[in-house]
Amino acid sequence: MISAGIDVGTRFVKACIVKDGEVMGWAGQDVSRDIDRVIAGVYKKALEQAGIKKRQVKKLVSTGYGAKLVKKTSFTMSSDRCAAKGAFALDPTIRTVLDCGGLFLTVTAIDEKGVFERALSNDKCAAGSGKFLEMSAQAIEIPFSSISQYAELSREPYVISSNCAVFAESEVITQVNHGRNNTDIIAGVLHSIAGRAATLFERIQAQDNVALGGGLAAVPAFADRFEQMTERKTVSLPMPPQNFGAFGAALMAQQGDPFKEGSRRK
Amino acid sequence: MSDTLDIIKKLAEKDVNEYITQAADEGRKILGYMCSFVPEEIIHAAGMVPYRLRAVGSKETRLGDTYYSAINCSLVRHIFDKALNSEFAFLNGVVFMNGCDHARRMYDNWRNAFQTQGLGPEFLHMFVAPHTTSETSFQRFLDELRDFSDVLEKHFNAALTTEALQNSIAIYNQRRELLRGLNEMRKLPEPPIFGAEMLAVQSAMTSIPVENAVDLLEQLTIELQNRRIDGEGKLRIVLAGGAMEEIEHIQMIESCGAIAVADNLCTGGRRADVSVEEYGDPIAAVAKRYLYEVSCPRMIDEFDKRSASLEKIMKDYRTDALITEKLMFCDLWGGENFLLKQESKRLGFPMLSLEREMYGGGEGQMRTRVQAFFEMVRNRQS
Amino acid sequence: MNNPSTENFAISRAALRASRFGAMLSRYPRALGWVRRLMLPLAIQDENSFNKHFRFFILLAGCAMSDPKDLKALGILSRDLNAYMENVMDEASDKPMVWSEWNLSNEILRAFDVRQYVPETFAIVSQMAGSDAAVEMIERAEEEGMAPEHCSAAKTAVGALLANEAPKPDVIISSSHPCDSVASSYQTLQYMTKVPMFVLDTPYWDDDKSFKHYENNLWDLIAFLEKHLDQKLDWDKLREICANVNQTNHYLQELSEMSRAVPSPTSVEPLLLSWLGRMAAFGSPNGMEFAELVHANARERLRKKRSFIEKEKIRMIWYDVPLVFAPLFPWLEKKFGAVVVSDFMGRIQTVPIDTSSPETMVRDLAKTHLYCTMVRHTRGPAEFYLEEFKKIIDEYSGDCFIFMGHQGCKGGWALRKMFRDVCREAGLPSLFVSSDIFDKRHVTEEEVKRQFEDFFRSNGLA
Amino acid sequence: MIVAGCDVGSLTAEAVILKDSQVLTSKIMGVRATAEKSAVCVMDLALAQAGLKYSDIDACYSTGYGRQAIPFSQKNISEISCHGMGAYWADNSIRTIVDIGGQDCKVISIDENGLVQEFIMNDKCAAGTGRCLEVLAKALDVELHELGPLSQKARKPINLTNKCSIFMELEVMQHVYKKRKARDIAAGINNAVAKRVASLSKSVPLKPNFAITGGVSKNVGVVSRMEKLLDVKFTPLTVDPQIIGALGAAIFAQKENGNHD
Repeated sequence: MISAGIDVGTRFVKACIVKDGEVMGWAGQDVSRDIDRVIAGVYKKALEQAGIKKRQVKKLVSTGYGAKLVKKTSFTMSSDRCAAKGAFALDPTIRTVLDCGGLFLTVTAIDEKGVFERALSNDKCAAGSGKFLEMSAQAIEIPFSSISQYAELSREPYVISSNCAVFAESEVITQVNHGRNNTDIIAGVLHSIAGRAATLFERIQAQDNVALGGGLAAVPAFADRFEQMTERKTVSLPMPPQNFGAFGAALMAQQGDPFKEGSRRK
Repeated sequence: MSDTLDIIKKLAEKDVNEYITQAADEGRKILGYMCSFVPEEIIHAAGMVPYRLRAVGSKETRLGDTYYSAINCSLVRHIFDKALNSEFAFLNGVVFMNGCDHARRMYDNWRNAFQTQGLGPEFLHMFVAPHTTSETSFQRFLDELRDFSDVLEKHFNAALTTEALQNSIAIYNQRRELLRGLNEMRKLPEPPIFGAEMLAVQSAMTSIPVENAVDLLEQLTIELQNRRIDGEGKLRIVLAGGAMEEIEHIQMIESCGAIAVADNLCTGGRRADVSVEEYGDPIAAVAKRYLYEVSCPRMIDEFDKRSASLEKIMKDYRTDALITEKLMFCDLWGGENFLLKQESKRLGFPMLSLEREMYGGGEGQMRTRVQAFFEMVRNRQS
Repeated sequence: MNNPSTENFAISRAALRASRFGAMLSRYPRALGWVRRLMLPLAIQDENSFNKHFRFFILLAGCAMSDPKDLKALGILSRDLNAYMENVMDEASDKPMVWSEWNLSNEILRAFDVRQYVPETFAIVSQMAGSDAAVEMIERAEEEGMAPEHCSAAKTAVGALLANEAPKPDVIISSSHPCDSVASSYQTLQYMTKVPMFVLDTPYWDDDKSFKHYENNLWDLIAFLEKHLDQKLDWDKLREICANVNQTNHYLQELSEMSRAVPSPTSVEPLLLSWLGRMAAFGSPNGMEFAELVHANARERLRKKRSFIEKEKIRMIWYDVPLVFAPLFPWLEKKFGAVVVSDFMGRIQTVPIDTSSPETMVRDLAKTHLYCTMVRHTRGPAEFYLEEFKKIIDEYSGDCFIFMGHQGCKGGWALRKMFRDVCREAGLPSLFVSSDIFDKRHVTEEEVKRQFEDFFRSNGLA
Repeated sequence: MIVAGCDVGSLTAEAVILKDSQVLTSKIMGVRATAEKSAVCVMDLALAQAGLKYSDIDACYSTGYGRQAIPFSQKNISEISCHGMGAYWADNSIRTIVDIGGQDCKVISIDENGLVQEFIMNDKCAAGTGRCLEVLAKALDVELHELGPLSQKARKPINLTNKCSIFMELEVMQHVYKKRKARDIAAGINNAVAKRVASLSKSVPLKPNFAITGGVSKNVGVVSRMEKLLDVKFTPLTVDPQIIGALGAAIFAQKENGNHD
């Protein structure tokens, strides 16, 4: 059976086509004003990559912040659950998935059967999100793709603990004016975001093994710092971490009625 | 150059110091506490060393945040983070207080961490102080002090005699007298000490045994006799607010062209120089001092008194302006700021409110505000 | 800024008009029930200029209550509510005006010949006016320099004073519970009004000494009132009020216990309304009748094994109630069949008052005050919350726990981990939403709904 | 006498050179890696344009975020004082200045000599700043400078309720997704920012005449909304609002160093 998953996040739209649990194709793109076109475009690209026609897709499931924007879905599913599903399918030893997205950090605990146990999100504050990293990198003129290289050069990370992402940004600028290296600043920003992720991790009392998902997880320096802080190894999975959500959604679609699984009601 | 001042400044920069380690080595128990209403004399009379918990040295609140949320005060988050990092392992007990909602919940959280993670120490006590100054409250407070003494006696197997309490009161009064002496000197046109340094002194004094504090303060008093800060062209300001530990923050304020000559900070000089009466029933004397003299915004029926006392400070120390310092999410100082602002309009003194997170940076914005404020004060004066 | 309205009580008057209209409608409960049912699907949609009025109507017509009998009870309650508002606005009256804090149940005040105003409830009153007045008042207070971190109820109280929506007080009664926000905002209210204020000191523990201390405080309060109002407390009247309170509490307590049944014959709404009644109708004959009626209705449903909502699927236990998102309850009901079976705000747990002598009355009033909702939990150690919470989990067969955290409640947020631990041990899924009871600016309705939907989905509840 | 002022902000750096109370030249450029570099660079440009050398300048004062790091300045003055003085110099009837910059906004009340008497600066939240507008404009997918004209055409402005600018962005996106008209969203954004600044102004005595400076003053939507909310009219300034800070610094340099003529 061929199914598709579309993950409409706060920063990116991702689509994934799956056939009997195997990925056939996937695509991703920035969100923009014309979200419908972005979604359609991403979906089309994924289909092209998979080399199949739209009508061959039996079921489509959407997830993420804007899950409802996807038309003709079989059902929508929360992103924490999809990310967990995706990660577990790739590696059944996974018990915890930390999804580090554009604005939200979510950690999900699953049991040995891959059944969802519980999930937690960060406090309503953007200072611990991918958005904050993006804004800071912009402020000190580091391209997002080379954040890790810069961060590795830092000897003395400057840790920013401000609660407000925009104010934190002006703190970044102040530090630049004080002659602080941009390497130290970006390392500090990574440190503070990793700190927030680690707090969540602590809160859910995470079990091994751990997988990181989401756009932030694609920044190696972030993953390193997170590992250092929590003194745990994260498992690297054979798929770009941004894609877990869409992949998980596609798997959910294959499974059929999703609500039976893990239901607590008798 | 003052050697003692340097020693004291070093003490303020760290949480564990040789005096505390020495006291512990001599077998004295160290009891941590959280708030200015906790009577140090009673702890001392039970043969222990009261030690005020500070956030100093804390870089982040990662572990603290597993308990507290982002709308809780950064001071308690830092302190609890340190606790969870076993940085307060040298304590034999902690006394919490219903000072504010953030701080009093640490009693709950610490107990939880004790049960679930084995976070020491075992002795965790909630000390309750009333929010009003009525006779009824006084009687209740008196009772609470007696209960507190009993608890200490029982748990630590100590004998808390009237005589011991009188002695403790005497030595704490000695410390207060010395602080009073320093404060007198700060009234001079050329004070001997910067506000930032004075904050260090005051912070350090709550982190060492009182006997050492008295010794150090005596030396400091002598050394400061000949020390003068050129006050020429500098504004004299008074600081008011809740917990304040960041010496660099006050240095920043003073570097904008001012000397902080007085303060009403929770962890600074707030009524730190008001003595306990040395006659009559010592417990009642302690109760009087703590209930009526530690005027903090948590006391609901005392704003007029607080305002009058601030006005008196401003007059006695001939200050030009008031800066209030508030930590984010502090309801009590949020309200107090509002009231003081009204008072500043009524009485005509310039006032600036600063808000910050503990060790939270933001110096750039803060400096602009302070500098502009000082420029404004000068404009108004000329 | 917009010119402040010069007319006093503009919002309160609008609220009163609306409330009278609601009371009028509830005379035809059956018809109202039908209209409500037909209009509900519109009201649970997002707020826009078009359906704002629908939602307002639904709110007036009893929020999520659909049984005509319950709507009739609401009509009875609204009589006292209207009287309360009329009294507040009666500037010609020569009776002294007493402001008394939200959480203080006010039997003692009623035994004096006074008018009474509860500053924080302005937020609820303004909601009844069908406007965003609460947010306006909050903004007003913040512009004036009030701390944004204060509880939004406290900010509304100050805003109402600034906007000439509050009557001029002669005396103020406050206390040190439930939080710092109250302790701080009453200093502000007193400063702005410059009238004598009495503050009750709330004890931390639940022991004899604590109760005695609070009892002494009540005696002080009586002395204070007698002195400043130049009246004597009417003990006979107090006895009568206490007797009514006992009855009312008995009904409401049983009502909150009835939710243990599956399906639940009642929900949080009647209890919340009783809470509104606390300000206007506590110890009054109408208040008692209301309690009696909602109790009887629920018992009837219990007997017939009928549920309060149409199809009960999810049983929720709530921490705090988002009053600003009142249409959330009908939405949860319609979309997920979710019903609130227990919550910390509406739950009544108290002791009967022994009316045999003034001494016994004051002694037991002290206890009832300290057992009053919110006060019971917030003033002391975490156990005050958690022990009750564990009991609720054991008894109410809840499917999930919703911590609708409120920005003013720092003490509650500081206990989040422990709440979560309890949930985990009990295997109860929990959702923590950061919101505010009166301030829509904190989080949008859409966002809250999204979180609910995700949560129910993730946990296989929907 | 020749004096100069240099303003190194978070996004741009400006230099102004005055000769005998007349603006000789002014320069604006984007900031460089450090405040020092920005200052030197912009001053070099200004000097080159005026055909002067550093030694020709009798006094130079600095202001802005980077004010402490500027090597050639004799004194640094807060941007609040400088904005007050600069606006006053441009029009001496001005008594209240609303400055909405990139990272902060401030309302300044000045006396009849252009000196600050009272001021307020946002410290609770960054919503209500240029940066916030920038983020929201990006979410709406329009250029920052288009936001003003676009909002003027709005018929039913949306209501942005969120307090935090980052979450406001999500709110904007939601409206975009719901196919609300860009002009209505733009108006909603401008209104939200204007409202934030207006409520800030409440704590400062608002005395006429009023001026608005800073980058956001170029956004007609915010400005007209502010005028409505505060019930005031802003006096247009003859000087480029972006150089007001540097201008103010130069005037202070002149006042404090010139022979009192």
